Amino acid sequence: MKLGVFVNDYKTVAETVSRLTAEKLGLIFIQNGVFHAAIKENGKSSSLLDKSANFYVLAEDLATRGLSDADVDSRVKIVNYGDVVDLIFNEYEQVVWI
Amino acid sequence: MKLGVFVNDYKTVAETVSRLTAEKLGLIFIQNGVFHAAIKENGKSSSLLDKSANFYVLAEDLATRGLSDADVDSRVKIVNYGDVVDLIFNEYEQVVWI
Amino acid sequence: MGTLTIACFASLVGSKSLDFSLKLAKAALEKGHKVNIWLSSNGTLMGKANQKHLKDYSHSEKYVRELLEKGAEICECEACALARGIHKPEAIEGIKWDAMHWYLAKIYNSDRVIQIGGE
Amino acid sequence: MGTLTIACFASLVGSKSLDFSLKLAKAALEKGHKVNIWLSSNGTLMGKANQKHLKDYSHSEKYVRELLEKGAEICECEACALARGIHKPEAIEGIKWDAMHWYLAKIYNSDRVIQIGGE
Amino acid sequence: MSVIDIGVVIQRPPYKSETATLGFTHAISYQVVDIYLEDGQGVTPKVCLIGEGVLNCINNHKAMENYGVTSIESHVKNALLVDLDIYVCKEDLDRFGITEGRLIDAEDMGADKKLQVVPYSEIQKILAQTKHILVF
Amino acid sequence: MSVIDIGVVIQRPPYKSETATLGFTHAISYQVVDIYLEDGQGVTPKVCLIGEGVLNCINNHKAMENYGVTSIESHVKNALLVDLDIYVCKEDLDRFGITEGRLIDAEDMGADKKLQVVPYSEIQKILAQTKHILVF
Repeated sequence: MKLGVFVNDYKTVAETVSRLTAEKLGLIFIQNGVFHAAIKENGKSSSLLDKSANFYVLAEDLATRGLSDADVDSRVKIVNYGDVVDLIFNEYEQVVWI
Repeated sequence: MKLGVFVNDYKTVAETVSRLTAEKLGLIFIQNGVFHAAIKENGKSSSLLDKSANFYVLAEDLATRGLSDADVDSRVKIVNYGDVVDLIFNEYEQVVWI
Repeated sequence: MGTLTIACFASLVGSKSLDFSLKLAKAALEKGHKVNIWLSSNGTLMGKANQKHLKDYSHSEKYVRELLEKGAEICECEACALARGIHKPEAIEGIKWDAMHWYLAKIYNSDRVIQIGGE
Repeated sequence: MGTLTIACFASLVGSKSLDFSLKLAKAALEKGHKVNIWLSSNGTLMGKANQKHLKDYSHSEKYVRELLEKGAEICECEACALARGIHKPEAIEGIKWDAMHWYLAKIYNSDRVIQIGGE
Repeated sequence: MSVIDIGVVIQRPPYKSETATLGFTHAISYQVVDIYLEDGQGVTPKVCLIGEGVLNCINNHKAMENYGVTSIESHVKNALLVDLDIYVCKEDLDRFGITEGRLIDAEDMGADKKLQVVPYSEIQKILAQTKHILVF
Repeated sequence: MSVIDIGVVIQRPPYKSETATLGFTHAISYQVVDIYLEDGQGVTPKVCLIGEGVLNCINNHKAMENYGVTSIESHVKNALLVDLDIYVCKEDLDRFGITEGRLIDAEDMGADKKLQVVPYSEIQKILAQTKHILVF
């Protein structure tokens, strides 16, 4: 299973996403999901980044919220819409929005 | 402060509601908030019921979900819409929806 | 008897929050209270006449007309409605169109206010 | 090149999820993929023509017309639209009206599907 | 020319939003999808209830009486009547203390299928074998 | 003939929904409420950002560039320009690691007011003194 997951919110989605597993898993942080990539809560990165997965964050949704590349955890790759299309078609087979 | 709180969802609202305090606090469980009154998670009642507050649950929203009076925790009073109006006007001064 | 102002930001079809608002309004009117309703965000969909009543969906038009008859004042946010392509001539007759300060003024003159979010 | 079907259940005004759907659709079309869009729930508001573009609100009409020109197939759920008081003659020209099996059939013929929820 | 499986995951609780309802109605519509497909083609939804989604399957809903809308219980029964597989996460049922006796069934309507209570690991296996997954 | 305080609590994060935006615009509209009130009457919103709501006040939003909509940053600045008190929960800022240097201000536009970072207990006291509370 090659599963791409659009993580679109911050606090409300963590439980569902934390249960997911797949042979190949990709978390794409968009909308308020970008805070998982850019905010350390109580000094700790989001626990989602501890998953065995590839991580991506949408540049536009970072900038919209006043966040910059420097805020992004080093495990997360910054992508644009064109990159997202390529991820969907080339890297993952099933894609879900959570 | 006499604060009435409409708790309208289940898992997503617990953090916000747990922080609330008031001299007189009332939690009115409606919509999916009714699960706080009627479901024991891992055998334990909702932690919201441990707050120092008065608890109410809307009968219609219980019945809509297949829950009955027998499911409701003994600390929670079952009310109808008319009762809710009276609570708003007679028991609480500020009313919020969370 | 008091005055209750209810704001609702949720759409009727797709959410039971607007149903709740309407039922609460009706119960308050029946107890002799005065009721104002402010519709904002997707709540402005309620002002759209000619909703088709399908069994899978909540239906407001009849309910709203009943509240108006019982004396409720209902107002929807003009900007929110226009942004959704809802224009005044399409609205249910008797629903006012105004801006946020209408709501704030009603709050000033209310004994109780309950604002129902859209999420 | 592949086929991408995007379903969107969120309303444009009031949510950035439909903005996301439209931007993703555009990016996919520009890379030569075929795109289908299924609008359900409050997403059916997108089919309402004559949206006023206010600075505080997302605006879809122009964007949608551009996607249609680039060859995207867009269909909205007739029942969801009617329940909201949106009737076929009000819809943006070129948007299809159909039921859920249209979406399932597009899923059958798609390489990738992304369903974007309304909450 | 073949039939594909799709996953229909319902993770939202009932009624506050229409999300869960739309999950069931979208799944049920598989019955008429052949209108738009060729002979031998088809779509088979595998409905999976996880997390708060399992709260949809407590029986005895009074939604028509209280809200004038078709209950989710009716949608579940219809789904069973049209032979859909509906899997309910055992761990989540246990967590919320929902016993099997309280689950919706459609025996009275003559359905052969029942809700299938299975561990989360089983749901993961089922989803891994689908071509696409829709999350409600 | 008096002015009442109302609490405007913003607890949702920015942009995914319009909730936070509507909190600020509703508060700002206090400026023209006198159209519908009598002389001497008025409404003073006390804007309180708590929980994920504090994520709204990181500066340098690019919402107009990316989405063609007025940024929440502009709304915050406008709110400060019209002399609204905006209280931001210190514990939540600390929890999310947002330092004071990253907070929106409207000094460049000549505002006298700044965002006021205060403990949660202070926000509770402020809200207790309002007549009504609107939660966004």
